[in-house]
Parts: sequence; structure tokens; C-alpha cells
Amino acid sequence: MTQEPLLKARGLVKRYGKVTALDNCDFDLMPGEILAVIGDNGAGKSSLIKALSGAVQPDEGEITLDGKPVRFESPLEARAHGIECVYQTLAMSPALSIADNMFMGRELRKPGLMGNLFRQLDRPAMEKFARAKLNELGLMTIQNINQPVETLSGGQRQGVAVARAAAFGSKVVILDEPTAALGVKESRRVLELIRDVRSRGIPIILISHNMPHVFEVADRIHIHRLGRRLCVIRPGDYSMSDAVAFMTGAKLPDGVSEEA
Amino acid sequence: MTQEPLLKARGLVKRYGKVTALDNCDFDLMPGEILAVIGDNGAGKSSLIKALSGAVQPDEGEITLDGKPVRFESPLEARAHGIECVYQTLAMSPALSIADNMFMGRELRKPGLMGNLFRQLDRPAMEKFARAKLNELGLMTIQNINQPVETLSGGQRQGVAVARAAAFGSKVVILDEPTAALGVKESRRVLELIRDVRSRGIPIILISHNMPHVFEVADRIHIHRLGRRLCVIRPGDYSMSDAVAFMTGAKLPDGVSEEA
Amino acid sequence: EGVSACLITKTDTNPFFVKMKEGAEAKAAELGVTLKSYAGKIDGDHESQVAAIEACVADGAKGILLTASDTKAIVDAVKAARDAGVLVIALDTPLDPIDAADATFATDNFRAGLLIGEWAKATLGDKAAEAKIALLDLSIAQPSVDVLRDQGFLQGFGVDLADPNKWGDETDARIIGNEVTSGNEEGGLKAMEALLTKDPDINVVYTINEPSAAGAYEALKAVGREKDVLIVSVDGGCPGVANVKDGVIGATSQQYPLLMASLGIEAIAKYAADGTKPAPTEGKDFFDTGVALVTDKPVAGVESIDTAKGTELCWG
Amino acid sequence: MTSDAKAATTFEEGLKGASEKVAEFQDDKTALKRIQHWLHQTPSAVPMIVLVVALVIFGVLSANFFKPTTLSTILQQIAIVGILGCAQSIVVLTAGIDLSVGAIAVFSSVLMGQMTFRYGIPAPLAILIGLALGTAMGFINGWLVAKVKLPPFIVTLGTWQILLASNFIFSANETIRSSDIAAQAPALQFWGNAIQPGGVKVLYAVFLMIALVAIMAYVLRHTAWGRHVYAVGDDPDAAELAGVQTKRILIQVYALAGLFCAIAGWVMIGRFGSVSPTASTGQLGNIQSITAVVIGGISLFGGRGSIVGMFFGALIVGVFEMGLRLVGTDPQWTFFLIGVLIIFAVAVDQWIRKVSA
Amino acid sequence: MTSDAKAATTFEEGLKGASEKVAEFQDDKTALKRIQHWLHQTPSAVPMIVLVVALVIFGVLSANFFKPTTLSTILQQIAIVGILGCAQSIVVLTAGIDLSVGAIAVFSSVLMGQMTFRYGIPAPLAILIGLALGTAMGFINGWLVAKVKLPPFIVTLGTWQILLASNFIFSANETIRSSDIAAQAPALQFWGNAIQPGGVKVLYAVFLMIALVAIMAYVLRHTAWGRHVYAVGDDPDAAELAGVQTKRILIQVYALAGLFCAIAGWVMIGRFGSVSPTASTGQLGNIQSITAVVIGGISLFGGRGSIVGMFFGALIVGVFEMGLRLVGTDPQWTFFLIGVLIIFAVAVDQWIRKVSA
Ligand SMILES: Nc1ncnc2c1ncn2[C@@H]1O[C@H](COP(=O)(O)OP(=O)(O)OP(=O)(O)O)[C@@H](O)[C@H]1O
Ligand SMILES: Nc1ncnc2c1ncn2[C@@H]1O[C@H](COP(=O)(O)OP(=O)(O)OP(=O)(O)O)[C@@H](O)[C@H]1O
Ligand SMILES: [Mg+2]
Ligand SMILES: [Mg+2]
Repeated sequence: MTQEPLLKARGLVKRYGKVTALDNCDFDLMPGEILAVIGDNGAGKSSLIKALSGAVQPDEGEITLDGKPVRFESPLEARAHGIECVYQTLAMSPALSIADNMFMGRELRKPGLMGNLFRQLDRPAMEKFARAKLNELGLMTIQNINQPVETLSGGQRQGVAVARAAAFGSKVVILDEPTAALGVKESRRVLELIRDVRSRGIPIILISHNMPHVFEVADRIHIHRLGRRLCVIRPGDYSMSDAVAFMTGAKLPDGVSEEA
Repeated sequence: MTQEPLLKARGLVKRYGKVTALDNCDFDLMPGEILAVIGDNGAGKSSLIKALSGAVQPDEGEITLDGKPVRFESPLEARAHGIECVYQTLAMSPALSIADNMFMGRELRKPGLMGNLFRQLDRPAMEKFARAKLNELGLMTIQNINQPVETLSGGQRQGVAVARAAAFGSKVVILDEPTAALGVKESRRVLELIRDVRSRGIPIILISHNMPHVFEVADRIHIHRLGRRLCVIRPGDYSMSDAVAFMTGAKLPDGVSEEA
Repeated sequence: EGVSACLITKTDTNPFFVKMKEGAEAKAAELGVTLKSYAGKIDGDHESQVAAIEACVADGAKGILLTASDTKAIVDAVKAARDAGVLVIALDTPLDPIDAADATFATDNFRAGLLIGEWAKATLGDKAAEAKIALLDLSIAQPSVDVLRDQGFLQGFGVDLADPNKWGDETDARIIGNEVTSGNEEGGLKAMEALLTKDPDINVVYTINEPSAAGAYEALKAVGREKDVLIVSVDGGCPGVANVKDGVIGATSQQYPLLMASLGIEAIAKYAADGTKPAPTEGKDFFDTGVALVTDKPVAGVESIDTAKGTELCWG
Repeated sequence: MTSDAKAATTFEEGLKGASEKVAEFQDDKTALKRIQHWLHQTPSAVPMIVLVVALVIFGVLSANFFKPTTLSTILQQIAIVGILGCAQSIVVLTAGIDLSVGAIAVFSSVLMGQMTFRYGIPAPLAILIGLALGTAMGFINGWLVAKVKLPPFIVTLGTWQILLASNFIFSANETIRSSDIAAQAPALQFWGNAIQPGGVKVLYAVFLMIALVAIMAYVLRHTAWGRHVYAVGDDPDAAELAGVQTKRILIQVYALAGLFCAIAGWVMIGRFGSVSPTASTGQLGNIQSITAVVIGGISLFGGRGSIVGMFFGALIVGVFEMGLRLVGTDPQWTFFLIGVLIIFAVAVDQWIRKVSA
Repeated sequence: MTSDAKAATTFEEGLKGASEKVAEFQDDKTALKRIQHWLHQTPSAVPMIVLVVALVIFGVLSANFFKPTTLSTILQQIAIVGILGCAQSIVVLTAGIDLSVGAIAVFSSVLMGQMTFRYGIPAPLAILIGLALGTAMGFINGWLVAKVKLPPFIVTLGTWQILLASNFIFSANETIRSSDIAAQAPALQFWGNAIQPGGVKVLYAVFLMIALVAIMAYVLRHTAWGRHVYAVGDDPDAAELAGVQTKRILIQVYALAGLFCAIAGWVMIGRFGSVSPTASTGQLGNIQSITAVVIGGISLFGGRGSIVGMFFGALIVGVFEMGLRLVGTDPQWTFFLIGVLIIFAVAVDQWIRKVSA
């Protein structure tokens, strides 16, 4: 591992009142890899990726991107650095259309005067793009790209969020349980999409409770326990039951002693 | 199958504007069984169980419970008939405590004068009961039973909702993707709980996208496609890939011809 | 074709304007004039009055009777109506300038204040020099009646007015404070309570109208001081005169809204018939419908009528 | 083929011996942290602190301020707003708003008065009729909100105008004089009576307000109905799915608010002596009660806050108004400073909550 | 051990040949269904229908109603409410509310007038200063809402009082006469000019209002900023996570609302001729603009509705007030009927939406 991590965090701490969601947590993402993050419910996985993507500000610790220290005050800043995230809550505006949601904060403007002076949106272009991205995910049960997001089923909504992140992530794509509400077919598409994104050279952080999926696509697995990184394993080196044992505290990985 | 279905629906239709979520759908639940409902995203599974549990009123069709026709105007009426449901959206009041949420609509009152005349709640009893139910599910990372639900992680929240339904369902328990956000350990607990509930003689409807889980616990599997029941299979008779093929339209089960 | 007329009052909740409307309606019925009434939504509501004038013009009214909320600001709207051939008569409150209306049938509100001020001063005699005065005004927007009555009272009492277009800027040490009442019992009571907290020895209370005087009286009664405080007021409504008789109010300046209104309707009927406009009272630039001090404790040097006479003339 | 399923989940064997330990969090034990935690747990404490600070400041600025009569005057000045605030609180807790509270109060008082004086009904019966009609007005609000599903703001904006207009039309703008009421129907003025311990007058109305706040605090905190009110305000869809009869609760809440308003109307007669359709409460009661509710820390989005906070909110406004008058500002400046206070009190509240979160 | 993983997902082989068909839904082709669908798609159509019905009814009831001058009078009477409604609409779309709109308008008009007459600043410059100060007042609202995170209701309740009091204090209750303005600073009265096609006066102010509504409709619908306004109102957390700078948008929205109010203040000078600090818009402008917004179908919970609907809402109220005046209804009955109208209009709206959902 002579390579430097693309995204690195050291000593992250995040407290919510009395609860310490992140307790001196470290994190490394290598260029071009798929890194899975697994852990019990409430272990602090979502808190970790929220800290990495600017959605919350950690109380302590530092984050470096490409070796340079960064501090994201908002998800927009993280996005400006090419970090794209699908949150567990999806972050969609229910009354707005699918196309509007996909382009939120980076709308396309019409070329020429209408766009520059009158700042008119280029709806046809946005709709075409959105339609294409949804088709890639096989979300064709969606008939109307101008349908408000609130009229979609839970799974369809998740599909739209994943399509958005995959379409725009240029440096890191983070997915917090992207397949939780998805059907078999749709989950498969998401896994294919994840591989697709990696083949464009973009590393991915994948949080999932689905062990077969994790072991299938991940290059490395970050096991999170009680607010911190317990260990990082390669799927080839351990079995799924080992991983499950580590993350639930049934076993300890070699060379780690549980202190907490 | 000489037995009569406990909960039966015939010809249910539910339209949302132009979308027909349920298209002449039939449904049967036998006493004491675990019936899984599987289908693509947007197939209409949630709409079906909402119709069964009174959360939406179907436009057409009829429902019978124990052979008697019923019409639920609200979830409360369904609950009065012993039908308990965990919705995909969980139906929790974020600012209220776990105990308050578990007993919403069926609070315990203090014995004696305080309860009868002044209608005072018996908080200690409610808290004790809630704590016990959560422990059964292994949700022990929850420290404080009086914590507002909004401070729980997504998985913890789902655990609370499942515990509520399992604790109070007396005739039918319906679970809409109960393990979607749960970790490996917690999912296992839910499956055990489902078996537990059945062993109390209460039938269960389980919606899930997790095929291994479905095939592990279900007695029968209702395959939903394009708003209606495509077929019902027994896990012993077909393989998982068959089921997946049926629900995605890759294959047609024997004796069924796709019309839609 | 019948003659139609409009009555536009400041509000239609104050009994003063309610009676004015009744007077106008009675006269209109008598003369066969169709009358439509409009009012502002709150005290000082100027825009509703403009809208009402516009509606009257659109409706083809022959004449408008107007008690203006903002005497300067309404002038443009009045001019537009007169240009359209409508006779506009200012009731109760003269416009500024006064010739903006075709005629004015009014009481002099400043004089109404002046009378009760002089009466209070004379009643107190020597003690007027160390009086403690509470001023219960109408609203913080200080519409013109509010200012005229308040400043008239202070003038009559012998207090330096500073800017006569504004209340509250006087520096006389005898003034304990100004409070606003919205011209009703509730406001009068709360305002009086507050001023009593500030100085429990208040002995003269000026009130913008009789309902607020009744409220002030309740506050004084609550602290057992209702007998030794002079309350003066303006309006001369029948409940107000009854309160003077009962000793709740010491003196009030009575106005004659019914008279104004019926005179106004007559003028409009006449104008519709032969185009003549009413003439002002001799020596004044408006037709003065008069103001009289009503009290059962007359003092030398201030002309007054007693409550028996007041009850005869009162307006509701 | 369950063997196939079994194979697919063999990895769960790793669960054997999984830790059953509960995550532990260190507890900060410093005094400051404890105060913060306590503030967080006790939302009504925040307005209380603002109140105490205001009291101290005015006590220093004005010698008259800490006299018992001043304090009892403040209490009696907020009695009506406090009762209207009870009505407003329960409505706001359901994520609603009631702009008609003042109009219901004034109209009810006029109804009670005119029933007695115009129609000759005995005063106690007239009061009962007034209370019933006030409740009915609230019920109509609730019915429109719950059954016709109209936004509360709109419903009560409409009924505010309707009731106020009805009030003027019905009363023919007639005021019933205090002396007439005292002579013929003293029951109407009941709440204007006072006890006088040590010469300081405290109106019955003040005790009524405190009693109503206490009762509602108990009901909201310790009964199922109270919890349901919170649940409806928090997330009505979730509450409905969880088995709360949201429509019924909403109608009950608005009807109860109507009853409180009618009680406030009765109290108004006692407090002001007379029955006047023009009472400013009709126009301003809604803004005053909403101000108390919000300064008291009840969220306008529903489901959060306590009625005791509302009480302190009303007190804060009362203390400020009286304090500013004693310090001797002009009414226009008082109006200005009350505006500043409203923003400031809520900002302090927000800040304390953030610090302690 | 990926083979283990492979084994666990073999069932997915069933996916091969999965149908790629899109679910199809039959389309109802009856005329009624089509109308319902169209109404659902075009939310501003509902107030339009109410408007047309109102026009027809009053046309029948009053012979004078359908005269061109009457209609142009209605338009000029709603000009100010319409402009304030633009301000209110964008604020309400962000799930806020602005109670200070009227106060900003009146204070701005007073500032413009006094800058010219008291301080001798040339009128055009005074107007610019007034517009800038109005924007600044809105900016303060926005800053308190976005940065200090106070509820909009409270912030604007506070600034409403503060600005109204400042307005009275600053103006010293002085009205500037129309004739003086016409002589010395006609620019202040610009919007009071009119074109007179065929003798019917139509004020410039009316055209300004229509232009502002049209511009804002375009901005909200066809620019990224407009979409962000909707997103912020819809779900601020989601909007923030999705990369909208919610705070910036909020501040911009309130500041823009302040600018619109200041424009309304300028228009008030033209419309009424004089500059009057007691103009009742200061007290009532907020309720009037909120009424227009809500009758126009904009949700007070934010994120839903269109500004064109607000325009129809203002028109409906204008038509009703004028129509009732012409029919000769007593003012209290007018209030009563406007109250009924508010509830009725929103109930109809709700009903159509439900039927067509
Ligand atoms: N906004 C918040 N306020 C208070 N506590 C919070 C908040 N967000 C998270 N927590 C707490 O922080 C801890 C970690 O939560 P987090 O959502 O990061 O877990 P997770 O690993 O993502 O769980 P899951 O797999 O269930 O999504 C939990 O105990 C949770 O209760
Ligand atoms: N309230 C609603 N308004 C409009 N359309 C809706 C509504 N609820 C559901 N639908 C539509 O009905 C169809 C069925 O939705 P449903 O939620 O029942 O699917 P599902 O099978 O539960 O999907 P998933 O597995 O993703 O939860 C979808 O096309 C969805 O878009
Ligand atoms: Mg999580
Ligand atoms: Mg579903």
C-alpha cells in the first residue's frame, strides 16, 4: 500500500448531546476502490459519511482529500470537490419533479441569451438526461419524468437518488444503504452501476447491511463498531461469517483488542 | 386446502390519479401461516397491505376477515379487529418517546382513582413493557426508553416499529419490509420474532425484497406483479431463481398467462 | 330616477358613527334617497375610505358624506369624486385644506377638548397647579381627532402644547403620561391601570371618548379612588351622559352626529334637485353643528348644559 | 429447496456469541453541562429565565416595580391573554393556529350580556349559553379543519372576520354599562371579585387562569388525550396510521379552545365591568396569544412545547409592557420595544437550546 | 471467498430475461376526467374559476358592475395588495410568513417622502434610498430567519411592530400633502399616472403589478433560483443536503420581499397622492396579502402553489369588495361575507383537488 488514500480522516469525533456517534474514528479510501462500510445499527456509519460529505461538522478530527486538508461547511462544498452522496433519508424535495430533483443545485441553463441573461432553465435537456440515467438503472416503471417525487414508491425514490449521485460524482461517490428498499432486479442494477462507476476510476463508499452484496463488490471492507473503525479486511481473506462476527463483537480480528 | 382463509380480498382496485396501483387484485391469508409478498418496486405491495389494514380505502373490491365482510375506514378500525401493521414509513411521532409511540392509541391508565377519574397514564408500566419488547428484539443499544424517536438511527426506529406490531397484533401482523434498514444481527432477531409470533398462532404477512429471508421463513409466497397477484407458490416447490423470474416477468408460472 | 348617496365613516364599530349612520338612514328614508354606507376597518383606515369613494363614484352616487380618517391624505380622492360631479360633504372632521370638500358640517374637536380642559381647570381651582394628569388617547397612529381633542384639553387646562400637531411631546411635570386605549372600555381600563401604577395619586383623567372613560373609571374603582378623581371626556352619547349623571364622568363635550348626518342628507337631496350647495355658518369656513359641555357641576366662566338637557340631545 | 435458502444465510453463523453490550457514553459531570442538560429537558425553563432577568432589570430601573400592587396588576392584565393562550396553545400543539380566539371571546361576552339584558334570561343560564355557543364556534373551526381539511390559518382567518362582524351586527354596537350589570346580573362580573391579602388585590380571574394552565399542563402531559394532541401535531399521517383518531382529536381541540375563549369572554366582563363589542381583544387577542405561545417556546410547527411555557411567555410580555411604562417611555416607543423584546426573547431561547443540545 | 458470496446470490439468475415492459395504465377519456386532470395540473385555474363565477354573480346583481370604469377601479384598488402579494408569495413558498409587509411598505413611502421634503434630497434619489432601505428591512427579516434560525412568524411579528413604531416616530405623524408632492416631487407620484384608452383610466400602478406578477411567475418557474425557492419550502433539510444554499436563498427571498414592499410603498404615494404614516396598509397589509396568497392556492406549508394564483386571489377579494359595495351591503355584512368567501374559496379549491387527485 504505497498509494496515498484519496480521502482520509483521522480522529473524527461527533457528539449528539450525550450520545457519541463517532468516537475518534479513522477512515481511508484508496483511489479507484469500492470500500464497503458495515456495522450494527447505530454504530455510527451514517454519522461517519455525513461528516465526510459536509452534512454535519465533526467536533474534532481532520479530513484530507487528495492529501490536502479540507473542511466542508455544507454538502455543497463537498460536492464542489466532487464528493457526491446518497443519504439514507434520500434528500429529495417531495413536491418537485424527478428532473428538478436530479439537477437540484446544478441546473442546466439554456444556451445563448435566454440562458445567460434571463437565466432560463433548459428543461428538455435536463429531462432527457434524467430519463437516460433512470433507464441505465432499469427504473422504467417511472412513466413521467415530470412526476413529483412524492408520487413514487419508496424503491423508485431510492433509485432516483442513486442515479443522481452516480451521474454527477466526479471524485468520490458515497452510497448510504442504496439498496435497502430496492427489489432484486433493481438491487442488481445498482451493483452493476457501482462497478460501472468504479470502472470510470471513481472510488465508491458503500454502506450496506447486505453481506452477499458487500462481499461481491467490495475491494475492502471497513468494519465499524461502537463509533469507530474496528478493522479493515479484504473480502478474499475472511469469510462472511467472520465479518459478521467482527462487526457484532462476537470475535475480535487479529491484532485488535477491544477497548471500548 | 379445506381451510377457509382468515383474511381474504377479491378484486381490489386502487387508483392514484392516472396510476392504477392495484388492478383487480386477489389475496388470501390462511390461519397461522407466514405469507410472504414479493414483487418489483412499484408493483403495488404497499398499496395492497394499506388497503388490507385500513390505511387507504380501495376503490373497488371486497375484504373478508374470518369469513365476514369488513370495511376499515381507518387503521384504528383494523386494529380493533386485531390487525397490526408496520408501514414502510413506520408511522412514528418523531418528538414523542419510544414508550409513547409504542402505546399510541392504547395507552395504559393507572389503576384506581387516578386512572379512572383523572385518566392518568401509567408510565412506569408502559416503560417496563416497552423495554422488555425491545430487549426481545435485541435493540439494547437504545439506552433510554424516554428518548424521542427522532434521535434514533434508522435501524433502531424500524426495530421499535416492529416491536410494537409484534407486541399488540392479536389476529394478523403485517410487516412492510421490516428488515430493510436493519443490520445482520437485528434482521435475524426480526425473523426469530416472526416465527415466535406465528407460534402464538397469529398469521403474518411479510413484504420483503430479501429472497433468502423470504424462502427461509415463509409458508407460502404471494408473487405480486403489475398491481395484481400473479401466483402463490410454496418455497419447497420452486427455487429462489424461479420466484425471482416470476416476479420480474422473466418466466411465467405454470397455468398463468400474462395478460396485462 | 332616485337619488343615491354614500356615507363613509371612520369605522362602523364606534357608537358615534353607528348613530351617525342611523341619523343619515332615517333622513334618507324620509327624503327617498338611497343610502349606502361604508367604513374603515380600523381607526385611521385611510385606504378603505379611498376605495369607498371610488366605489361611490363608480356607482353613480350624487353625493358623499365623509368623516375622513386622514384629513390631508384623502384630498386627492375627494377631488377625483368632485371632478366626477359628486357633491362631497365632510362630516365631523374638516378636511385639510377645509375647502377640499364642497361643504363641512362639523364639530370643532379642538374646541370640544378645550371646553373640558377649561372645566377641569376651573373645578380644581388652585389645586390645578399641582394636578396629576393622565391622558388616555386613541392610538399610536395619532389620527387627527385624537390630536385635536387631546391638545384642546391641554390648552384649556393651561398646559404648554409644544407641537400642537402631536400629543405626547409636552414637558409639563403635571402630566403623568399618555396611554392609548383604542377608544374602548378594555383599552381605557388597561391604560388607567398602567398609569396608576406609575403614579397612584393621579387626580385628573382626560379620555378620548366615553367608553374609554368608563374603562378608566373601573380601574379607579378597583383601587377605591373613583370619588376623588376628575374624569373628562368627549362625545355626548346617551350612555356617556348617563355616566355623567351617575358621577362616573365629571364632564363631557357633547357633539351632534345625528344632526350632521341629517343635514348632510338634506344638502345632497337639495343638490340633486337644483344644484345648490350648502353655505357655511356665518363667520366660519364650515357649518358648525355645535358642541356643548354636559355636566351637573357647572363652573363660572365655562358655558354648560346639565344632564337633563344633555339626555334630551344625546345621540343613542 | 429451503436448503438453498439456508446456504444463502450461512454467514449468519458469525452471529454466535455476538456482544450484547450496550454502547456506553461518558456523562459530563461539570455543573455547566448539567445545567444545559436540565434546560434541554425542561423547555419551559427557558422563558422562565428570560422572565427572571426581565424582572431584575426592571426592578433596578424603576423603584415602583417591585411593589406588590404592581405585580398583582401585571397578573390581572395578563389574565385574559393567559386564558386565550391556553386555547391557542392546544391548537398550536396540533400544528394549527387560531386567529379567531379574540373574536370568540368578545362575541361570547356579548352573547352572555345580551342574553341577560335583551332577552331577560337569568345570568347563570346566560353564561352557560354563552359558554356553549363559544364551544360551538370552536367546534365549527375544528370541523372545517378536520373534516373539510382546510388549513387552520384560513379557516380561522375566515371565522375571525365572520364572528367579529356577527358580534357587531348582533350587539348593534351597544355597550352594557358596568353599573347596570352590577345591579341586575352580578354573576356576569364574578371573576372581577378579588381577595385582598394584606391590602393587595388579586382578582379571581388570576386564580382561574393559573388553574386552567395547571389543569391543561396535567392533561397534556399525563393523559392519553394529551399525548394524542402532541402526536397529531408532530406528524398527522403517522399519528393516523398509529391509531390516533386525528379528526376527532382536532375537532375536540378546537372546540375546547372555543370553550376557553368563551371563558375568557366571561372573565372579560368581570375584568372590564361592562360588556363592549368593540373590546380590542377581538382584534388583537389572536396576535397577543400567539405571541405568548411562541415566546413560551411552543413550536408553530406543532408537537413541541409546553403550556407552562406559554404562561411564562404571557408573563414576560406583561412584565415588559408594565416595566417599560414605569420606566417612562412614550407609547410609540413601548410598541417599538415590545417588538424588539419578542425577537430577542425567542433568540435567547433558541440560543440556550442550541448550546444545550 | 467471493465464491461464498456468489453462492449467496445465485438466485438472481432468475433475473435473466426479466421483462423490461413498463406498466401501462389506461387513460380515462371522459370529458369530466379530462377537466379534473387539467385542474389538477393547473392549480391557478381554480381561483380563476371562482373569479369568473363571482364576476357573473355581481354582474347580474348590480347594473353598474360591468362598466369599464368599475373594472379599472377594481384593478387599481388591488394594485397595492397585488404587489404586497408578490412579496408574500415568495416568502410563503419558503414555508415562511411575512407579517411586516405592510409596515415596510408604509415606512418606505414615508422615508421616500421625508427624504425629499425634510432633507431636500432630489426625489429620484429619495426613491432609490427608500427602495434600498425597504430591501434592508427585508434583509434583516431574512437574516434573523436564516442565520439566527428564528421562526418567520415571530421575526416578522417583531419587525412589524418595530417598523410601524419607527414609522410613526420618524414621521412625527406628519402627512405630506398631495399638492405639495405634485408641485415639488412629481416623481414620487409616478405610478399614479394613467393611460386613458377610450376614457377609462388605467393607472401605471396596475401595469406594474401585472408586470411584477409575470416576472416572478417566470423566475419561479424557469430559473434555478425559483426551483430552489420551492425546494427550500418543500423540505429544507433535503434541500440543504441536495446542495441548495438554503440560508442564502432565504435571505434573498426576504430581502426581495422587502424590495417589493418598498415598491408598493412608492406605488402608494402615486395611488393616494399623499404620503401618510397612518395608512392602514401598515396594519392590514399583512392579512390582506396573506388572504390573497391563500385564496390563490399557495400552501402555507411551503413549496406548493403559483404566484399567478395569488394574483387571482387578490382579484377575487377586490371583485367581492367592490361588488358588495355596489350591491349596497352594510360594511359589517361585507366583512362577514368576505370571511365566508375566504373559507368557501379554499374549500372549493380543496374539493376540486380531491376530486381530481
Ligand atoms: N441528530 C441526532 N441527534 C441525536 N442522536 C443522533 C442523531 N443522529 C444520530 N444519532 C445517534 O448516533 C448514533 C449513530 O447513528 P448513525 O445514524 O450514524 O448510525 P448508523 O450506523 O448509520 O445506523 P443504521 O445502520 O441504523 O443506519 C445512534 O445511537 C443515534 O441514535
Ligand atoms: N400517494 C400516492 N400517489 C400517487 N401514486 C402513488 C401513491 N402511492 C403509491 N403510488 C403509486 O402506486 C404504485 C404502487 O406503489 P406501492 O408503494 O404500492 O409499490 P410497492 O410494491 O410497495 O413498491 P416498493 O417495493 O418500492 O415499496 C407506484 O407506481 C406508485 O408510484
Ligand atoms: Mg445509518
Ligand atoms: Mg412498498
